[in-house]
Formats: sequence, structure tokens, C-alpha cells
Amino acid sequence: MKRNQLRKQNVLQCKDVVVSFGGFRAINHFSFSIPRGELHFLIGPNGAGKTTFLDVLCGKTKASEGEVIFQEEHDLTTLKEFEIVRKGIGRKFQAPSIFPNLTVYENLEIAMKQDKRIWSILLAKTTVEQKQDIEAQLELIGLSNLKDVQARILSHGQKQWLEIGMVMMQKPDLLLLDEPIAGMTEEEEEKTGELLLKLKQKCTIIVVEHDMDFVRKFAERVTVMHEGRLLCNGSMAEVQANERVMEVYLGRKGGEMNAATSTA
Amino acid sequence: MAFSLSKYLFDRRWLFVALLIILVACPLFLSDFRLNLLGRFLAFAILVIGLDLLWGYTGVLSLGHGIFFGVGAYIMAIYLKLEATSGAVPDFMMWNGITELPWFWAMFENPVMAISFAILLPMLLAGTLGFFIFRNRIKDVYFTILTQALVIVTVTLIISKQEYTGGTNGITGFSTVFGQSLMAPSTQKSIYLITVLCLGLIFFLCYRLVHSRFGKTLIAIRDGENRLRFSGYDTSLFKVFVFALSAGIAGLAGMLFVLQVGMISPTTIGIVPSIEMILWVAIGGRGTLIGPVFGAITTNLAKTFFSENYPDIWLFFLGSIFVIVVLFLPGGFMSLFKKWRFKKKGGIIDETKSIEEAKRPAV
Amino acid sequence: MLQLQQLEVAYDESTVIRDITMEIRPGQIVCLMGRNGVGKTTLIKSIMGLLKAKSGTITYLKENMTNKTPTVRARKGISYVPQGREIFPQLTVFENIMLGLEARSKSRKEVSEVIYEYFPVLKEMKDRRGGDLSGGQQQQLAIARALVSEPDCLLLDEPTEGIQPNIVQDIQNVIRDIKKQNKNISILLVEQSFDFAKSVADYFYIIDKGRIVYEGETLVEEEVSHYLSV
Amino acid sequence: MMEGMIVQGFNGISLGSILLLIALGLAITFGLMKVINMAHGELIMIGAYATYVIQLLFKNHLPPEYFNWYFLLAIPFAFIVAALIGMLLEYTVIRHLYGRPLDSLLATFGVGLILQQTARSIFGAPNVGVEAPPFLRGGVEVMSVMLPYTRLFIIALVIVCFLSLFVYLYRTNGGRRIRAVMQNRDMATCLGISSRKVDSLTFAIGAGFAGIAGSALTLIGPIGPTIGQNYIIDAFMVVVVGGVGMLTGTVIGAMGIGLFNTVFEFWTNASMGKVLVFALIILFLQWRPEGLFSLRTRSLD
Amino acid sequence: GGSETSGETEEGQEPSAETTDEEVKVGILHSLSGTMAMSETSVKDAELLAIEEINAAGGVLGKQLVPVIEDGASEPSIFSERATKLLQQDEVAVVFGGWTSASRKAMLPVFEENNGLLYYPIQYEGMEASPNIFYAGAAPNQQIVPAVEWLLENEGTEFFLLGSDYVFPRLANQIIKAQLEASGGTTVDEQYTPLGHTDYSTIISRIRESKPEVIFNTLNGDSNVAFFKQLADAGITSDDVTVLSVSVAEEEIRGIGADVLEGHYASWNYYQTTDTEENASFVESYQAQFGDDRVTGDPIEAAYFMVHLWAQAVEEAGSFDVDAVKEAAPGLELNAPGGKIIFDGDNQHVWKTVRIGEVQADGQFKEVWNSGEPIKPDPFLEGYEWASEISSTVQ
Ligand SMILES: Nc1ncnc2c1ncn2[C@@H]1O[C@H](COP(=O)(O)OP(=O)(O)OP(=O)(O)O)[C@@H](O)[C@H]1O
Ligand SMILES: Nc1ncnc2c1ncn2[C@@H]1O[C@H](COP(=O)(O)OP(=O)(O)OP(=O)(O)O)[C@@H](O)[C@H]1O
Ligand SMILES: [Mg+2]
Ligand SMILES: [Mg+2]
Repeated sequence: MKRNQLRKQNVLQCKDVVVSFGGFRAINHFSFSIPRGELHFLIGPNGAGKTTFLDVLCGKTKASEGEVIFQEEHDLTTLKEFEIVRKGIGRKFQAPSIFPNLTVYENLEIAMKQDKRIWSILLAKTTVEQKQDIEAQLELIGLSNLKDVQARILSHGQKQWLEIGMVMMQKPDLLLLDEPIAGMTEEEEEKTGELLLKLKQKCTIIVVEHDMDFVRKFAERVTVMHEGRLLCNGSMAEVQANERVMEVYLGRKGGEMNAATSTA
Repeated sequence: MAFSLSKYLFDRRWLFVALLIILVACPLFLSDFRLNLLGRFLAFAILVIGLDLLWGYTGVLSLGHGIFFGVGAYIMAIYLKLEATSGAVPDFMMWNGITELPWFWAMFENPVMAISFAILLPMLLAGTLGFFIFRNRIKDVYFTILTQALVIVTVTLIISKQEYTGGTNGITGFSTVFGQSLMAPSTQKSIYLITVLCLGLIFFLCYRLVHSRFGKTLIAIRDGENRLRFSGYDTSLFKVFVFALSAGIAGLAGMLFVLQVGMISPTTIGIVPSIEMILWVAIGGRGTLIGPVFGAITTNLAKTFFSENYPDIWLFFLGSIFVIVVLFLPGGFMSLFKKWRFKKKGGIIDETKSIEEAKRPAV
Repeated sequence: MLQLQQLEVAYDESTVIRDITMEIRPGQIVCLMGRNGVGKTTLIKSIMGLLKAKSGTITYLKENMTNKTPTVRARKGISYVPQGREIFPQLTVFENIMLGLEARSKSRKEVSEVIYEYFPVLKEMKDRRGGDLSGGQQQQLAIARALVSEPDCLLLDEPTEGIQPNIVQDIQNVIRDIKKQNKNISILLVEQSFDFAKSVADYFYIIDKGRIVYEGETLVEEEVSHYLSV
Repeated sequence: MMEGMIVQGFNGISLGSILLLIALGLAITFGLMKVINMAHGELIMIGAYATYVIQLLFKNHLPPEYFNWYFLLAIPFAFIVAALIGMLLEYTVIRHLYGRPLDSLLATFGVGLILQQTARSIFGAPNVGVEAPPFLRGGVEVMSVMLPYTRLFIIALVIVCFLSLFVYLYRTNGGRRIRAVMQNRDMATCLGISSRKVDSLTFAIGAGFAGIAGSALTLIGPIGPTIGQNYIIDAFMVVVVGGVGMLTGTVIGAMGIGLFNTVFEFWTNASMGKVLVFALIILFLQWRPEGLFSLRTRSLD
Repeated sequence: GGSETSGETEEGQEPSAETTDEEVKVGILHSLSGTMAMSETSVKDAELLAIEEINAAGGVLGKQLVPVIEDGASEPSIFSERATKLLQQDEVAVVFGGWTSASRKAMLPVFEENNGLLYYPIQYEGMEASPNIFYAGAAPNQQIVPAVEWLLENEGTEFFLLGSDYVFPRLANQIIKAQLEASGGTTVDEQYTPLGHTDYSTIISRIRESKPEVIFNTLNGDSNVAFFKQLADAGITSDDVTVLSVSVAEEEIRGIGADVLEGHYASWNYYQTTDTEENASFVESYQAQFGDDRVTGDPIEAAYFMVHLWAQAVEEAGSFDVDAVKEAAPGLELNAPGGKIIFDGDNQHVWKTVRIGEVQADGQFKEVWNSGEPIKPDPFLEGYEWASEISSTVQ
């Protein structure tokens, strides 16, 4: 990985992305770019197009216009989902999605970064490092005791954790998290936050979140979307000060108080 | 229904070994006729292992395996027919004014060609088909129905192109195989044993497969194919592979079937048989390899038993079996096994405990 | 209004709720808190009737509900906002809302405008399929669907998950409104955020390992945090 | 030429209408309820036999001048009989299988066998005959093309059936309830819908329409214990090609298959025509992997 | 084979032929389920009736016949399986069975392998003469050839050949075409529809276009129902064009409806209305046995008399041994309901009288022509030089 010379370059570069669903434009000429190693928050009203944007990044939805360049070289709009992942983009979905009939352990094993072409999977043997890797991950997401139960029986929050674990196992260069702390207790939010800061050493992260305390605590830069367009971006403070943002998102009575009351 | 395969199939291995031993012993106490009958069922048992790999594990339901079974069967039949006519043009061709062998008959005069193609051709067919089908994300019932359409096309073609295929009469009237009289008890015994051998090998192969990481990937495809794509897997390739594999197994089964039945006709590979194959898997218990094997054997035993003893009303019995199994044994015979193990061990694992512990602060 | 006696709930092998006894009085908003996987959803589901109680009783309006189907309970005026939306993806937003009226047997069968005032976005997207909505929109839809039936007892399982701050704000007001309009509606709320909980609820339960470990009029974070901390 | 085209067109439409008729019931039991109902063909058979019975009654117990009208009575009768049996089936078997479509395949296949054998035991193995009512004999001549009354009648019948079904499903509370239950049974019950009632009603309706189909088919086809098998596959094809769960799709699917079938058959011969149609279906699915109208929403899978 | 061991275990209820000296087992193998059941069940009934009569009359060689009934399930491979069972497991003296050529072809090797004896009751395409099969149905020259001759004389020379897409119709039509060529007829069109085909609108359009004088119909089973109903709906009656069928007997007529068939023709060796006293008693006992609403027909009659034919051969041979029976059979005569029949030693078929019948409003046939005396079976059509091409191929 020629990370060093890519150091200060943009990991991701989007220009004029448009996504429309039968006339309705979920994303409308949205441009966006993010430098390596940044922990970037993407916020905005419900239906602003955040999830759709992440869908575009990981190939779930095709953009009808605009370009999406990853690592300055790959045009994501032309790649298949699995190719995009192999290029190093990991995604956690808004609704927790895991493999219900595999055990927690197996879920991680499948997700783990490895040669995922058919032949190598056919011959795959779990190496010691890999095993340790997974065990460590289990500790981290606090599911070690549940590692042999089928993921189907996990609670909502536990599923959230498992999925976070799964994307982390992919060791992506760009990590997309859609409302990672939904349904977590505030302590767990803390924990997640620290986790993000740790990860940030290794990769670039885009987080979609509605929990303002959380954003405030960990955000470096924040981008606000509204009706598929860029509303504004900058530090949390700047964003919070912005009239429009308060109007359409944080709520009239000023960010502070009621932002605090909002949670996942 | 869900299966934590990784675990309990393991303790089931002895079950299959036991089965194999019994099967090998069968020639000692079964009459030639019964043995031959059992042999046919084993051919089906081989087929369903592949089918289960596709349906039970990967969640792809094919109602078209009759075709692949048929390809294998027909190729073998052609070989046998040519051995019987010693290379001359078979009578049904003559009636239709065909005077010398078409190439796709001639090439199977050679046993090596015949045997290898009986397995490779189905794989090739399934491979190419699968490639297009799965690449275009044809899933679930749409795939199922598509395979069914395939059966109709094939069968209709076989019947209407009777100058090459023998039409509804199929291909019959074989005499020898490798010089041995085909129907002679000794020949049949050895064919039977070969069948048992194949069953063992195929089972072992698939067993290894589903317990590798590959197997888990298949289950992941079944549970959430899209999610798996976003984990970096080219799921459609995996499906193509399994589809082709199961088709090849079906071809092998078809070949063994013809050797023991001494004929093949379109009705044997049509819509209804293709559905029945699925029923065997379901009755045995899909998502477990041993289940379908039992399913295929027992269902056919039951079918034979009832129709021999109650020729006028046996459908009642067979139909009821299907209904009852589904209602009282979701997950097939093997769920009996599972239930019994629950009683013994109290669950796949002690969920109660581990869930308790899960509440202890992590990190 | 709603009482639970020594309720015990299990998923076939594993017991999740053990011996829970609680009461919700008319006009009371009760908040249920607890760590992930302690059984909050399980509890709510068993109140709604989606899970069978292993033992114990559920009494609603003096009537034993323990073995009643969800249908019956819904028609008796209990309505439910499940965790994870559970809207009908193929039905339009409007149809989804209309379905909320099913529980209300006789009375008039149209949607009160209030709902659309609470959640204007739903009006805009009246004819879009529920499944196409964004996460938050779906969550709003789920709440709206529960409200149209004008229930006497409302079960909310993490209702604000995925909803934008200012609407979360509104939801608080909504809950207060409802309380004003219908003096003796009782609400059971599962919530992870202290502030939200505090701002609406007037009684608190905290469960852990399927048991109630704290209850009271007030919620002193220091006191309870160790039940919630990970 | 012109005439030839009219003939083809008419034949196509009339075949399409027959396909639609046999598929309507399945569009409910399979399309909506996701029950892979292999006994659908047998429900059609029941409808056919019901018609036969009514005819016998008229023949044997009523003065001949009434015979003309037996058919108008037969259709609702077939509907009711099939619906009742469907209801019974739902109560005894299907209701245990919701959310397990593939098990429903297994069970209904078994039920199919049982129904076949039952018919054989009651009415005997040979086909039985139903005389078309006199008022459906012959046909009208339209620009030197003969349009048989039976075909016209079936077309009319299927239009009526389809419209009533469509209105019920998409324009009434009952219909909405049905669709809700089929999409998320648990949640529907939580909204106070009695899923038991809805399920049994829905399946009954589906079965009933199969019955009507059977009744109509006596006009143009055989009546025997195994006729179900002649129709079941086509029915599934139609539903799937149209897009599972899309009633309008079913119509277009049926008409499409009908027209292509007749055209191909005319160009080549019946066997090749059949082959070509199914080959076309295979290609079509390549182009539209989820049928003509897809129900996919954005949720994963 | 060494079937004794499981002979008891499996078929405990019936003692095997050798064990008792007052009973002998005979096999009956027809499709009692599946699509062919609609035709074959009555044939089975007829065979049972004959067996009953024989037993009532003291059995064969003083032994009572015990029928062992098996279901071929409309599936050739099952036929071969059950044939094997009957011969090896039950060791029956003879098997009466089969309908479709497919089922016969499937059973043929089994009977030759085990040197068993199969009596086959159905008219078929010929081109076969297995030493182990006795063919009680008509060979082409006892049904098709005369029918064509008769049509050419009485109905017209322009033929539309319509058949189900399988072996019998295709071979039959080859014969017909050759015959027409030889005798100045023409084939205006030749169409095949898949088995179980039920939409004939396109075929009917073709009929309208080609305006034949005669439709020679070799459709099978259900398709006949669909075809005739839709033909009538299209307003084409027997006045416009004559349809002559070779697989439509009294029982099929009831499934189709006499109203649409009235005036059309069939070619058989027997009708329920055939006027012989054997037939009178046969019809009477058949209906007495199975109900007044039941009708007989050619296959039923053949199935009935072939059992008697076998019994006669056994008596003649004085033994149940297959080879002995084969020895004794040739030249045997019998007054069947359909008239005198003679068993032919050269090709194991029977001499039969050919009859053309016209469908009446009551669903019965009115015989309009018959061949007078029985015609010699000629499965390979060696006696017709216009057929030389077809027959030569098989030698
Ligand atoms: N398949 C679709 N068809 C029609 N509209 C769609 C479709 N997918 C998304 N939309 C619309 O696009 C808009 C953006 O949806 P998106 O999920 O990106 O919003 P979001 O920013 O993720 O909101 P939230 O914060 O609630 O998750 C929404 O208004 C949604 O209704
Ligand atoms: N279907 C199931 N089968 C077995 N165990 C289950 C099942 N569903 C949930 N559980 C277990 O029951 C416990 C409680 O689950 P529940 O969903 O009630 O937790 P919760 O309090 O709602 O957590 P969260 O705050 O994450 O939603 C969890 O430990 C989970 O593992
Ligand atoms: Mg979103
Ligand atoms: Mg929960």
C-alpha cells in the first residue's frame, strides 16, 4: 500500500453526484471530499440523502451523474460492490445486518480481511494470527461470551456491535458508519467514540449520526446535508452557529439544549 | 428453520458410517431385485447430496436437476445402446429415416468419453447457465421457475426430436456393459457396490466442503447475499460453482441410475421427478448432508412399499407422509435427531449461561 | 392500568426476563432503561403479546391479558412502536398510517390532521412506499401509525432512534400533548438517553439481567450509572 | 393476411385470458401469501368437478329447458366449493407454514397427491364429460373470422374476476389488511388485525378463483383427476414473469405468454412453439430478474 | 433369481406360484395413478373380470388364478421395475399389462431377460415382435391401413394428419403418408402437439386454412377432449370435415362429450355395439361387475379376451411353463366379443376383424364398415410394397 506518498491526498473525491429515484432526487449535485486519516461526520435531516450517499460510495446505488474517485485512482461508480470493498471501503448499515445463522465468531471470520476469491476460500485454513485477531475483536466488541451463539439471537444493540466488529475486521482504508451508536447506552457511546479515535490512526472514517453530543465530542469536521445538497461544512462550532442548520436540523431554540436531548 | 451446522453434523458422522456399513452388507441378505432397487435409491441419494449443497446450504432452489440427472443418464444410455447394437444405428432412428449415427451419438461409443462427459457436460451446462443467471442477480423463485422452464424446454425437445432421442420411449434395450451382461446379478452387484462407493466419496467431499470456510460462506449467501457482497465476496461466482458442482453430482447419479434401471425416458427426468428430488431433501432435513441421504432412501422405500401393497390408494399414504413430515418435523427427519440431542444436552450450546455472562462488562 | 406480576419470558432455551413486577398507572409515563441485551425489547414484546410469558401475569384494565393474542390487546387500546420500525415496506406511507386505525373498531376511520402536523414529512411522502423511506422517516412513520389509533396505552421501544434532533424535540412535545389530551393514557418508554427520559417520564425502572434493579420517581445518574455502564 | 393477424391476435388473447384465469388464484396464494401452492392445479380440478356435479343435477333432476342455466350456477358453486376446501386446507396445513415457503411446497405437493387420489376414488379414473351450455355453442363471425362464444365468455369472465379482485385488494380496507398481514404478520397483529381471519380468508379467495378457473376450463378442456398438472406450471410461469405479488404484472405476463405462444406455434409447430416460449421466458428473466414489475424496496435483500 | 428369501418378507400375503398346488399367480401391471390411469384402470378391470370368470369355471389346469396387481404409475421405469418384481419376486405365470409404447418398450428387455410372458392389449405402431410379448391389440394393418382405404373411398382424398408428439402418431403418419402416396391421396398438413396439450386454436386455424376433407387423428388422451371441444366451438362439424380417430373409444367419448363427436369416425376391432352373443354377455357381466354407467371398448375387450387366450394356451400346453405356452399358442382360435380371433405364430399378434364406426348421439358407435373376416396381423407391413421403405429399415 503506497500510503506514504498518498499521505495528504484526498481519500475520497466526489463531484456533482446525483441520485434520483423516479424523478425524486435523493442526492442533488452533491460534492464532497475527505483527506486521509480524518474522522468526518455527516449529518442532516431525515431524508437528506446521507444513507443514499453512503450507498453510492459502496456501490449499492448507482449515481446517475457525477464522479466518485477513491484513492485518486478508482472511479467507484464503475465498480461492483465486492470490488469496491476489496479496494478498501468498509460499510456498516443503518439497520444492523449480520448473518443470523452463523455464530458470532463465524460472522467475524467471514468478514475478516483475506483473499476472498473463490479458490482461496475453498482452501482457506484459519491461521493462528487470524484466530487471535478474531478473539481480540470479540473482546473489543464485548461479545466473547456469545461467540458461539447464532447471531440471530443477539439483541439490537449487540447486533450493532457485531456489525461494527465485522467492518473493522475488514481493515478498510475508508470506513463508513451509518448511525453506529443507535440503540446504545451513553456509556457504550463513549466506548464507541474512543474506538473511532483509535481506528482513525489506521483509516479514514465517515460517520452518519444524529446524536449531537456524540458528534460534538468526537467530530473534527462536519458536513451537513439537506435535501440532497450540501448545506454547509466545517467544525462543529461553525455548523452549530449556522442559521439554516438550526432551522432544518437542530431545531429553533438553538443547538445547545435540545441537541443535548437528542439521542440515537 | 436454521441449522448450526458446524456443530452437530460432526457428531453425526458415525451415523453415516453406520449407514455405509449396512449398505455394503446389503448384498448378503437382499434379493437381487431388492438390491437393484436399493441401488437406484442410492443413485438418488447421491443426487440429493449435491442438491442439498445448493438448496440447504446456499439457499438456491433448483427445480431443474432432473435435466442434469438426465444428461448423465442419457449419455450413459447412448453408450449402452451402442454397445448393444455394436455401433449400428438403433431401430428408432431407422424408422425416422436416419441412416448413420449423428456425431453426438458416435462420440459416446467410447466408454471413457461417455463417463467423463456424463459428469462434465452437466457441470458445463450448469456453469454457463449459472454464470448468466447469477450474474444478472436472478434469485429465489425467479431462479426456481427459470430452472423449471428449462426442464420443460429440454423434455419437450427430447420428445419432439425423437429421431435422435427415442422420444417418449426413451432409450431401452441394452444388453451388456463392458462385455458383462448388464442385468446379470453379478454385474448388478458390482454396480451396486460402485454406487455405494460413489455415495461415500461424494458425501465425504461435500462434508469437507461445508465444514471449510467455504461452507460458512455458502450459509452466509443463503442468509444475506447482498450483505456478503459488501463484505467483499463475489457471491455470484460462489453460486455458479456450487450449481455446477451439484449438476455434476446429478450427472453421476443419472449415470448410475441408468446402469441399474436399464433404460431412460423423458418422464424420468421431467417436472415431477425434479420436484420429488426436492421433496427428498426436505423430508430428510435440508442443511444437513446426512438428512437428504436418508430422505431419498426412506421416501423411495415408502413409495415402493405403499404402491406395491396398496396399488389403488398408495397416493393417500405418500401424500400424507409429505404433509405430516412438514407439519410435525419441520427440518425433516434430522430435526428428530436434533430434538433428541436437545433433550440430551439442553440446546446447541448453553445459551442461558452465555447470555448471562454477556452482561458482564466487556473490555 | 397495566400490571405485570412475576413475569418471566424466555426464548425457547434461554430465560431473558425473570420475575419482573411493575405497574403503570393511568396518565403515567414510565421509562424503562437498561444496557444492551438486558431484555427491554423482550419485555415490551411480551406485554404486546408477541412473546408468550413463561410464567407470571399481565393485567390490563383489571383484565388478565396473559394469554390474549396481540390482536386482542391492540383492540383493547394498547399500541406499539417496535424497535427497528417494522413498517410495511410495500405499502405506501398513507396505507401504513391507515392501518393504524385498524385497532379502533367502531369510531370514524380517517386520519386526524394532527398526525401530519407532528410529522409533516409524512404528508409530503404520502404515496411513497414505506420501504423507500429513510431510516428516520420510517421511524416517524412507525410513531405516527401508533398514534392514529388514539391508544390508551402506548409502548415505545427506543422511539427516537435515527430521528433528527429537532424532531426528537418535537416528539417530546408530542408525548406531552398526548398526555394533556388524554388524561389517563399511560406510556411505557424504552430509552437510552437520560435527558430525553428525564424530560418526559415521571417514573423510572432500570432492568439488568432480566430483573428490576432500580425504580423511582427520579433518576439520579450517579446512582444508576453502574447499571447502565459497560 | 389481415385476417390471419386478427386470428392470431384473438387466439393469443384468448389463450392469455385462460392463462390469467388459472393464474389469478395463484397470484393470491403464491404472489401475496408466498405459499408455493403445488395443490393449485388440484383446486382447479375441484372447480371442474364441481361444475360436472351441477351439470349432472340439472341433467337428472330438472326439466331440460333449465339446462341452459346450469353453467351460471356452476361458476359460483365452483368458487364456493373450492374456497371451502381451500379454507380447510389453510386451517389444517398451510397456517403452520407461513414464513416457510419451501415447506409449503412440500406439504401442498402432498395435498395435491391426496386430492388427485380422492377425485379418482369419487369420480373414477377416466375423464368425465361436461356439455357446454347451449347458449355458448357456436360463435360470431367478425370480418370472416370466427370467434367462438366460449372463448369470448372466458375473456369476459376473466375481466370480471380480475377487476373485482383488483378493486378488493387495492381499494378496500379488507384488501389493505390482507397486504399488511402478508408483509409482516406480527406487526399486523400488533395493529389489531386478526391475522388468522385474514389468512384463512385470503387463501379461501385464492382457492375460490382456482375453482372458477376449473369451472371455465370445462368448456374447452378435459375433466379428470390429473388435469391440475396440465395447468400448474403455466400458472407459476405467469405469476413469476409478471412479478410476484403484482396483480397487474400477472395480467401482462399472461397476455404476453399467450400471444407469443400462439405466434410461435403458428410460425413453427406446437412443440417448438412451447420450447420457444419457455426459452423466451428464460431470456426475459435475464433482462428483468424480478419479473415485469419488481417489488424491491431499498432494504438489504 | 434367488428371490425366495425376501419373497416371504416382502410379499408375505401371497404364496408364490410353486408353493401351492391349487393356486397360480398372474401379474396385472397398469398405470393406476398418473396421467395414464384414466385409460388403464378400465383395462385392469376387464382383466380382473376375465380372471374371475376363469376361476368361476374351475380355473386353469384346475388352479385358481390369483391376480397380483401393480401400479406402473404412468412411468416407464416403474413399469420395468414392477415387471421385474412380478417375475422375480412373485414368480407370476404371466403378466397382463402396459398401454403406452413407452411402457411396453421398458418392459420388453425385462421379459426377454427373465423369459417371462407379457400380454399387451393395445393397438400400437407395430415394428416389433418380441418372442416374450403376445400382442392382443391391432397392428397398423388391422386398424390404420384399412381406415385410410375406407376414408379414401368414402370421405375424400385430402388428409390433415394430427397427432400427439410421440412415437405412435409419428410412425402411424409415416405409414399413412406412404399409403396415400401409393393410392392417390394427398397430405395437406401434418401437425403434432405435445402430450397433454390443451389449446388447439392455432391448429384449428391451420385446419381452416388447409381445408382438408379428412382429419386423421392420432391424438392421445386429454388432448382429444380439448381438440374436439374446441373444434366444435369453432363451428366445425362432421359435415364440414370428417375426423377419424384411432385412440378414441367409448370411454374417451364420455370424457369428450358425444355432442361434439357426433358424426365423426373411429377405427377399431370392437365396439360395445358389436353384434355377437359373446359381446352381449361380456357387456352384461362387465356392467354388472363395475356399474351400468360403465362402457366397454376395444382396449377393454382386448384385455378381456387376451386373458382367456392365455388360459386357453395353458390348457393346450398342459403347463404354466412359458416355453410350453409359447409352443401351444400358435393357431389357437377364440370367439372374442369382437368376433373370431386367431393367434398368429409368426409374430405373436392376433388376427382381428377391422371395424369402422360412427359416433352416435348416445356416445355409442354405429358400425359403418367391417373387414368381414379376421385380417392377418402384419406388424412390419411386409405385405404392402408401398410400405417397403418403412419395413425394410427394421430388418
Ligand atoms: N428507492 C427509493 N425510492 C424512492 N425514494 C427513495 C428511495 N430511496 C431513498 N429515497 C428517498 O431519498 C431520500 C434520502 O434517503 P436517505 O436514506 O439517504 O436519507 P438519510 O439522510 O439517510 O435519512 P436518515 O437520517 O433518516 O437515515 C429520502 O427522502 C427517501 O425517501
Ligand atoms: N430470538 C431470540 N432467541 C434467543 N435469545 C434472544 C432472542 N432475541 C433476543 N435474545 C436475547 O435476549 C436478550 C435480550 O434481548 P432484547 O432485545 O430484549 O435486549 P434489549 O434490552 O432490547 O437490548 P437493546 O437495548 O440492544 O435493544 C439478549 O441477550 C438477546 O441475546
Ligand atoms: Mg439513513
Ligand atoms: Mg431493544
